Order: sequence, then structure tokens, then C-alpha cells
Amino acid sequence: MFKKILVANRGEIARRILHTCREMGIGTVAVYSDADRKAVHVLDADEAVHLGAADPSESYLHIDRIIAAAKETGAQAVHPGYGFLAENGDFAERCEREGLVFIGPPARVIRALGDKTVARETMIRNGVPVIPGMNRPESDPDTLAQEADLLGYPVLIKAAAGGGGKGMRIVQARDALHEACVSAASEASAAFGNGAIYLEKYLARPRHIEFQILADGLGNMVHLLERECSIQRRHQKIIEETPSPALTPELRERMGQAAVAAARASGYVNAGTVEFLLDPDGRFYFLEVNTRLQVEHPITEMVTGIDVVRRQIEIAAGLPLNLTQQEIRGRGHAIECRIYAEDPEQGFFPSPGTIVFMQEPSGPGIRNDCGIYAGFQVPVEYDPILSKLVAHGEDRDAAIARMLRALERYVILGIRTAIPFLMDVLRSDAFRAGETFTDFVAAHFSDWKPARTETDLARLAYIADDLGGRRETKATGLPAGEHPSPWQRLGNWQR
Amino acid sequence: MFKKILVANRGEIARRILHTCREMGIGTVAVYSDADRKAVHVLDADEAVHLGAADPSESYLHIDRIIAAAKETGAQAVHPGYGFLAENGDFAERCEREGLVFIGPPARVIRALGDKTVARETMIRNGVPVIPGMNRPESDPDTLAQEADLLGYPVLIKAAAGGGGKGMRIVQARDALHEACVSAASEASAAFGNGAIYLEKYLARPRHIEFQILADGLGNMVHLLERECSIQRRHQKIIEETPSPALTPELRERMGQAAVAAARASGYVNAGTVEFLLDPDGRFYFLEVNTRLQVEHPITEMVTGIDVVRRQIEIAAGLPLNLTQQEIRGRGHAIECRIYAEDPEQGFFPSPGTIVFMQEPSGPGIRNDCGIYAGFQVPVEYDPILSKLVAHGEDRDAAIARMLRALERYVILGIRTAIPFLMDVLRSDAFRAGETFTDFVAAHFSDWKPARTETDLARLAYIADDLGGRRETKATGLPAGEHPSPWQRLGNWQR
Amino acid sequence: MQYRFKTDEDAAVWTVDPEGTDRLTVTTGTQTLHVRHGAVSPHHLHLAVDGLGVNTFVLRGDGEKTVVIRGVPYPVQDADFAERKTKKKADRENLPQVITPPMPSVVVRIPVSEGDRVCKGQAVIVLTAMKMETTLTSPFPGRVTKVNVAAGEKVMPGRILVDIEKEAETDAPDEGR
Amino acid sequence: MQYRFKTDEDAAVWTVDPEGTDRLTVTTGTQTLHVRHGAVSPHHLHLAVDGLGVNTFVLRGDGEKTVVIRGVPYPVQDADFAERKTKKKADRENLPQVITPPMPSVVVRIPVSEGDRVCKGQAVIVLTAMKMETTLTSPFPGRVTKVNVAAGEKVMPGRILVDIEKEAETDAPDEGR
Repeated sequence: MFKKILVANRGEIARRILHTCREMGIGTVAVYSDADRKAVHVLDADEAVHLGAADPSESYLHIDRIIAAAKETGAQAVHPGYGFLAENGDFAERCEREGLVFIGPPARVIRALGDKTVARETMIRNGVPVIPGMNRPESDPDTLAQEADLLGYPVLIKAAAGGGGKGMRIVQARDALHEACVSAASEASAAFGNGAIYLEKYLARPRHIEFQILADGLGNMVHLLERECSIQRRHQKIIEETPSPALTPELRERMGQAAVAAARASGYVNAGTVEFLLDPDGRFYFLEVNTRLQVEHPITEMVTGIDVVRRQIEIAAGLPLNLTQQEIRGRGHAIECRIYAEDPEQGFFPSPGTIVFMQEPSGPGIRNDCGIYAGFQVPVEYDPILSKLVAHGEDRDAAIARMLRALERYVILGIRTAIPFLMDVLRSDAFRAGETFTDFVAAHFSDWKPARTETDLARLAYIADDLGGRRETKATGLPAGEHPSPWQRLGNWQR
Repeated sequence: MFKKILVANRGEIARRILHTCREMGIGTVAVYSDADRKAVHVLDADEAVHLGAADPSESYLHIDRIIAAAKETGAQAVHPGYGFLAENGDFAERCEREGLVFIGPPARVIRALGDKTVARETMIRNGVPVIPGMNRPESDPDTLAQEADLLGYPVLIKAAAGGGGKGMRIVQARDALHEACVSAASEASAAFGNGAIYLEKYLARPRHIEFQILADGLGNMVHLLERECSIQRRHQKIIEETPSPALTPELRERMGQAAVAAARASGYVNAGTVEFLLDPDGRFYFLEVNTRLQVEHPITEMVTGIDVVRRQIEIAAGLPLNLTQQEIRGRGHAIECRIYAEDPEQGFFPSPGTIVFMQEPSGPGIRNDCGIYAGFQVPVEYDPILSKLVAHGEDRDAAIARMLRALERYVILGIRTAIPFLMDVLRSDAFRAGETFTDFVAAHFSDWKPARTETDLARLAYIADDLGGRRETKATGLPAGEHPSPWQRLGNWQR
Repeated sequence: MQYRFKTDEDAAVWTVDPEGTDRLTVTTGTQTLHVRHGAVSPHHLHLAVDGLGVNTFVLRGDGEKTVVIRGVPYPVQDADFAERKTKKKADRENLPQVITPPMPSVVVRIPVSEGDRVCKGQAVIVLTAMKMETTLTSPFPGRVTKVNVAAGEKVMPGRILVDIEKEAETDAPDEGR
Repeated sequence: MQYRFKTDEDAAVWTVDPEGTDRLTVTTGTQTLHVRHGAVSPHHLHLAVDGLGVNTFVLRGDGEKTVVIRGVPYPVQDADFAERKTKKKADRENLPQVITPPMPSVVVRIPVSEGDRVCKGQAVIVLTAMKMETTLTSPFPGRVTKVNVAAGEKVMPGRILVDIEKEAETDAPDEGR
């Protein structure tokens, strides 16, 4: 087993990986940028190496500096987390070349699955159902128009190098196709330095269903059941659950086999996720493989009892996967809510700033993978994920009830989060009925505002706080209003 | 289902019960004493009724006031938690008479199992193995001496109305018997108002193994596997785990059947625990039935995935137990550490006071049922339990590693806790080898002190804190030293 | 004592009678509320209103507090203060509008230079926060007299990033009057 | 600057050179340590000592701090202060010993009354804390001149619960000399 691992990431996911390393008796190295000198991953690691300026290109994306940090500290392996360099084939290759174990699949697998049209072709060859569409990029307008006619409108334009919804367009009719292709290619080119696009049949109201895969390099491969991630805003997941309310045991069996087939087809090693779209008629289509630890892996851990990060490390260290598909059984129901720094009343616009106060929920069936603390300044440079709240219950209703109670008790003052929005989603009839499709937020929650039914209580709190404030002023000689705590003044960047 | 439940308890267990009530959509009523005006259970409940002075006899043991609080608020049922009135047959009967549902077994069951000699007789009649000994109390010295000869020394003197180690004496040889009987009877008389004693064979180095029982009033009964609770100090459990490292599947099967037989013999309804002693040769003996929710129930919940409190409420509401023994499977390993306000370097002497700062551990596989918060004054009147930290892992080693990491991150300033002691126990070879007998602490940890190997780091922290303190003084005009926080001055009783 | 709270239309006037350090009686005009209150921590107040308990979490601002109750944030404003502030805000909106970020951000690009003429609606600065980009535009036709920031700089709301001198609207008639 | 820390035998003298607000160099006599330090919250300091990170939690007392590191509390005392304190403590121990609780407690019973004669070791007050009872006894033979508390009262360390006037030890020779 490794003696020391460098975690090339930040915040909640770095902390989560550090926890498992420590439990395995493995030494840990964190890396950090100027903005993260007091971030949780720096506090939790045995050693921490400063990379550079806050901008990701100067820190968490700077391959040379991360490699140097690993060599300097004697780390034997690198865990990339998700985002940043996690699906960067060059980084994986560089690690391999420098004698560092990259905790993830080999560079060639990352690359093969990173190109969407290549991945589609591989799946078709191996009998995995894909969305009807093109298997290579195309730029000729006439060819594109012919393909669209064959598929039937609506069609979806996608970028071959795509991700995050960039270069994606839904086209409803032939006369809009040309303009949309030009615009999508231009956006893809700006985002990925690669303007290649292709067409797929557009599926209306699908569900997003994915399977967690574990594979060692010795031919052992299992899936750890599905996750449904249909509740999204800005093409980004915010609520995930397992099991999916849409899967029958028979469909789960078939999709699980397809997921394993997809992973086998690409020669997959380590943990990965095979994503599908499921249409209302129960047909499913391969979407892509995420060649990394997924944000939402905790719900799988709670339902299967398996520590995915521990397995990743064991596989990377060459240990065989001592799990059979028959041993893997889901128990109960788990839901994850992503807690982002964002304002759900302002189109989910990011809300960086200083955490003035925080109260974390805890108790039976609650897990909170948390990357912040009171006093921490949430940097403006990185993804706005603050924490992931996970609730596990005996069944879906119990898990929903538990999550609602936990959200109600989760208090973060100083920045906005989507907690009130998440509560309304979980309380909605559509969610409770399991009618979770990727258009869920648009269909049920466009222009959402919270129902503010407790204004009177809020005013009473205002008054009671005033009275308490005066009492405190007398006692301490401090001015009324926000209490200055020393650690609120320690940072370099204040609101 | 009930619309409203009164929780007749305080601290962590009241909070834990309130959580499940809220998840079930049931309204909640807390009760509190003068010392608990700002206790967590008051903060967590929908309503809170003041009972009286801090002394338990004026508050949490005052049956009339608790019944009045239930009637006044319209509660339909009462959950007694553990301790206080949980095993008081009169209270259960009074609830029944006043039209309140007592969430626990019927009064007659509580009473029958509360008398140890009656319980022993019941078990013998029903084929449950008991420790060799007497089945009725005795006061005649000659009869006692004859019984002791029959059993063979060492023998154990026990109080018929016993509990908490009171009236208990180990006698190694005949010449010490008479004196010990007199003294035990006198102690039992003072403690329980009942000086009846009897003799049992004394078992050397047993393990404490107990089985969680669930029974509805309709004849359905299951056990939720075992818990091993051998690690004790002052006859009180501090570390519990499941599964027991000593049980083979075959022994588990036999003991589980005996536990269910014991519960059936007493006509048991609701959740209860059948306690056994297991000797080094694999023979087990009935000890007693705890007719209530057990402190250590969370490890059972983590390993079986079943919410014991939810089941208690459902059973009390007359719902059938829709569980079969075959469905109940343990997964992974769970350990609980009780966090008491006590000083392990001073013979575990209680350490009440104000919590100045607290950092709770969280993350994968960690549950903390916590009854305190920063700023709370731990009252001197009640049991010193502050919280229960539970770790779940794929196997025993993983659970131990996870617990150690969590204990290391669990910081409570202002009072002493046994955290450093618990860490040393978990790290010890004997514990890791599963050599957990009830004499564990005496055998391995008498006169324990922590190895203080990081004095230099502590001094550096002293210096760094001084320097920071000076920096803060300049900025705020506050004196150096302890930062006055307004809420530290809100209490009525300061150190 | 009296409180005037800002409402959507006007102000709600509440009469408050404190009793000791932990009790209040409040008359809102439509009802009378009996409140027990206690500070659990500097931001956490527990209230019991006519016997029903609730936890509230208070963030203090300038004449405004945000109170979080059961997960939902409520802005509560003192009406007198709010009036002054609204006036100030209105002033700002009527007077030369300024180029300032809506939230803490980082400057990505500044597509104009000092001396440039700009039209109304022309992009003058591109900001990013947490991987989302937003573009600030000129509120009127004018001339860039000063660029106060550089690409890569962190900027806070209120800071004026670019000074623009208003010029006669020759390109298009001003429809705002 | 210099620090003198109390040790079991004497004092450890450390020389401290602060650099800026977040760095220290410390010479302990046997080694030189390079430390980066930062306050995460008022009680939580993160240190990096020669590159190795550690979280420390500090509770400030009077001339003493308790520092918790990896779950273990370390009392750290300023030697000068400790000397003064020890002297005071020694004074107190030599002078009339007092009946005071070892920890916050509640008085259960007071088996003596004002005017009673008591022997050395005789129980004068029974206290309870968190369901554990403890008995305080008279440190010498004497007469109870005043009982300062009543049963049921909460008492703190330092408070003198019962005043006892020392009397000649007629019952037994004083073996303490």
C-alpha cells in the first residue's frame, strides 16, 4: 500500500479523500492556492504545498507544480478528485511517466472516453445502446441537414469534445439548423479549442440514470447499482438519489449489465460512472463515461455500504477487487443535495463571500461532506460547491423526510445557498411521486421564490436580537450590530 | 398515527427521539428543568413545558407534572427515552390510566422483568440458560452459606431489586461470605428500599453480549442481532460494538433464539434488550432484560439499517411489525463511544461546566448523537453523557480506524472528556485483537494517563496563540486572553 | 417602544413591551403576541411565541437583518432606515450610473481603453464569479475617462470599475425620459 | 522574546523570533523549529512545524493554557506565573485548610451543625455531581463555627462550605510533624 498520497484538489472532495487516506494509515499531502491558505483540505492534511495564485491555471490546473509537490514530499500516488485535472489524459500520462500512481483509469482510457464520438462508436461496436445519431463530427451544412432529416426533429447539436452544456443546441425544425450549427461550433471552439460538432436525436423528458463501476486491472468488474440525477439546474445536478424511482429490478439488471459492458468495452480500470438517458418508455441510451470519482458517490456508499474511495486506492495499489456482483445489495434509500454558494432567487447566480455562521445538521442517517466552516471565505475562483448533504432512510419517503429535516437545520449565514429551493423541490408532489425528469426544474420551478409565510416570526427575531444586542453592548463596550470576531478579520479579502 | 408525542427525557436521547418524530410528521413536546432552559431538546421541540427545579425529583422524575404537561399540550403518547422514568412500572401504568400511550412495554412486563429473581425464574421455566444461582431472595446466613457451597466460590451477591452495581459483592471464600451479605443487604436497602439479596455463581472475565428485540403486540417478534458492551468503567459501558468479535454465526443464531425466547416468555412488546454474559468457553447466561430504548441502539441502526425509534413509535401506535428474522442482516461493523463529561485522569470523576468551544467530527460513516453545543452549561444534576459518537465501516478494522480519526477531530473545550482514553483503548493490542472482557479497563488501563508526546507542539500553540492574541488586542481594543463572547455571559452559573 | 418595519407597500408599526431580559409582548395591530426569547449563540435566537418554539438565525446588516427560519431567509428592514437607503439608491440610479459588480467577482477582460467612445449597452467589462461569466455594459453613450482595475483583479460590489463621462446621445434618441 | 515554560523539574527556556504575522522561529535549546501559524477560529490554531501540519485547540486560563492536540489535552504553564501560583497554593495548604468542593457540585447532606465538635477525618459535608457522591471531611479536630451552605445548593470550587476552628488535638498525638 502507498505510504503517502497527494490529493490534487480542494474543498469538500479533497477532505473526503483525505479522510479515507488517514483511515487507511496513509500519509497525506494537500496542495493549495493563495485563496485556499485556510481551506479545509489544508487543515486536514499532514502536509500542504503551496502551488501559486488563486487562478486555477496557476494552481490546481498547473501540472508541473503539482508533480513537483508530489516529488518534493515523497508522495507515491496522486488522487485527482473530480473537476480540475481529474479527466485530463495528459496529467494521468505525466504521472505515469514520473513514476507516480494516478488514482484513476489509464491515460488512454481517459482519452478514448473523453471524445464523445469515439466513445459512441466503441459502444455501438460492443452492443451498448446509444442515442440515434452521428458517429463522427461533421461540418458540411448539407450533410448535417440530411442527417437531421434521417433522425427526425427535434435534434440535438453536441460538441465532440463537449461537456457542461457548452456547444449544445436543441433544434426544433429544419430552418433553424444551419444557424444553430454555426453558433454551436463557434461556442465549442471557444470553450474547448475544438469546434467539431455532431447530431443526436433529441430525447424529450428523459431521466438521467448512471451506474457506478469498480474495476481492478485483473479483470474483476462490478457495478454498485444506479444513481438517478435528473434534478438539474444550468445542466448541473443538484439532487441525486438511489435507487431510482423509475427502475424495476428487471430494468436495473439490464442497465447494470449494459454499464459493465460499456466499461469493459473501454478497458476500464478503477472507479468510473456510466451515464445513460432513460426515456419514458423504459428505453435507455448510453450518454458518456465519467472517468473519475463522481460528486454524488456518497449516496452509493450509504446504500451499498462500500467505501468507493478506499476501493479506488486499493485498485490503484494493485489489489484485487474482492467483490462479486451478487454481494452488492442496496439497502434503504439515499438522497444527496448539493449545497452551492448561489442565490436561487437570482437565477442561481454564484454567491461567494465569508461564512459568518454555520450550523451543520447531524444525527441518524445524516452525512454532510463539508468543505467550509464559520470564518472561511468562499473563493470566487472555483466551483461554488460548499458541501454535500446526504440522507439515508429505510425507504424513499423516510429519506425525503430525513433530508427535509436536515435542510431545515442547516444554517449558513453570510452567503446565499439553494437550501430553501431544495426544500420546496423535495416537498413538491412531482418529486414525491418520483416524476423526476431532466426538465424538472424548468417544468415545475421556473421563477421560483420561497413562500415567505413567517414574516412575523422574522420581525420578532429582529426585535429580540435588538434587545439582546443592547444587553450585550452594555456588558462588553462593543458597538451594537455585527459582533466582530477576531477571525473574521484575519482574511485578506472582506465584503 | 399519533399527532403529538411528549418526550419525557433530556439531552442527546430526547433530541434523537425528537428527530424521528419530526421525520414522521409528528408534533413534539419537550419537558425541561431549570437547568435545561437552553438544552438541545428544548431547542429542537415544537413546544417545551417547564417542569420545575433542576433536581430530578422536581422535574424529570416528577410523574404528576409530566402527565400534566402531556394533557396540557394535547400529546397522545409519551416516549420515556432511557433512565429517569423509562423503567418505572408506575409511570407506565399511570400513562395507561390517563389515556396516554406509553412508548414501551406494558407496566406488568416492566415490573416482572424489574425483579431479578422473578425474571430468573421465568427464564428457567422457559429454557433460557441463566447463571447458576438462587431463584429467590434469602436472608438466613446458614442457607446462604449452603447455597454458596453448592455453587462453588467465587460467588456473587446481588440485590433482587438491583441495578448500577449497588448491593453487589464478589466473595472469594466462605469466611468472607457473612460479612459481605450483611453489607450488601444494607447497601441494597439504602439504594432501593429493599434489602433482598441472592447468590449467583461469579463468572470470571465474561463478555457482555446483548440482543436488540422488537415485538409488536400481535405476536411478531424479531431480534436485530447483538451488541457487545464489555468495555466498561464503574460498571457502566463506554464502548459498544456490533457484531461482537466473539460470536460465530452458529453462536449468534443460538443466542438470538434464546433472546427471542426470553422476550416471548415475558410477553414482551415494543423495543427491548436481552442481556447475556458469555463465558470464555462459549457458554452464555441470561442476565436481564432492559425494558427500554438502549443508549447504544445507534450501532444496531447503522448495521441493520433499521430505525429503532421509528419502530417503537409504530408499534406503540398499534402497527404490525413488517419485518421477518430472515430480512434482518447486519452489514459492516459499527462502534459507539460514549462521550461523558468526566476526567479519565482523575478516576473518571464527573466534569460539569460550560462548553467553551466544540468541533464535531463528520463525514463518511460517522454519526454523532449530540446533546450539547458551544455555550451550553452541562448541568451537575444529571448523567454526564454528552454525546454518542458512532463509526461504521466495512469491517471491524475500518470501523476502528474511522472512530479513531473521528475522536481525533472531536474537540470539546471547557470540560474534560474521556476522548484521549477512548483513543488509547481503541489503539490497544487487546482491543484490536477483540479480547474484550468486562474486566478490560481494570486489566489493561488501570491508572491510565495519556502519553503526552507532543509537549513541544503544545508550547508552540501557546506562543502562537499569545502572538495572535496581541494582534487581536490591537485591532479590537479587547483585552488579551479569553475572548468574551456575549453568549458565554448569558448563563446563570459560571465557573 | 415602537418598530416600523418596511413592507411591500408601506410600513408595519409594532408596539413592543419587553419584560425582563427574556420576554416580550408585541402588538402588531391585528394581534398581540407573547414571546419568550433567548440567545443560544450570537447568531442563534430561540423564540417561543405563544408557546410554540422556533429557532431563528440572524445576520446583522446596516439597518437590515436577514433572519433565517426553517431554512428560508427573510430580509427584515427598519422602515425609517429603508427610506433613507431607498432615497440614496434612487439618487444613485438617477445620477450618473456607475459600473460596479453585482457580487464579488474577478475581472476577466476590459474590452475598452481610456479615451474610447462607447454606445449605450456596449460591453465595458467582463467579470467572472465561480466559473460563471457576466458582462457589464455602459448605461449611456459616453467616453471612457478612466479604467480603475486590471484584468485578474478581485472586485467588490460598490467599487467603480470604469469611469464613463456621459455624452450627448447623438446616435439614438434617449427613450428613458 | 523569551518564554519560560514550567516542566516537572524546573523551567524550559525558549527563544522566539516572530516573522510577520504568521511565522515564528523558535530555539528550544536542543533544536530550532520553523513554524507557520494561523488562527482558524478563536480557539483553533493551525500550525505547520517544519512543513508538518497540526490542528491545535487552545483554552486560555490564568497563566496557563490547555492545548488539545490530536485529542489529548496538554496543560502549558508559564513558569514565572506557576511559581507565584504554587507559592499561593502552598500558603493555602499550610494555613487553615478549608472545606471546598473539588468540582462544581450540589450539596446533598450536612451531617454537622454549628457548634459541633469534629474529629480529624469526620464527614462534614456530602456533595454530588452528575449522580456521583463524594464526602468532604474535616482536615483536623475542631469546632464547626459556621455552615455557609444549605442542602440542595450549587457550589463551586473555592467556595468555603463550612468554617472549622482548629482545636488542640487531645484525642490523638499529631503524627504529621
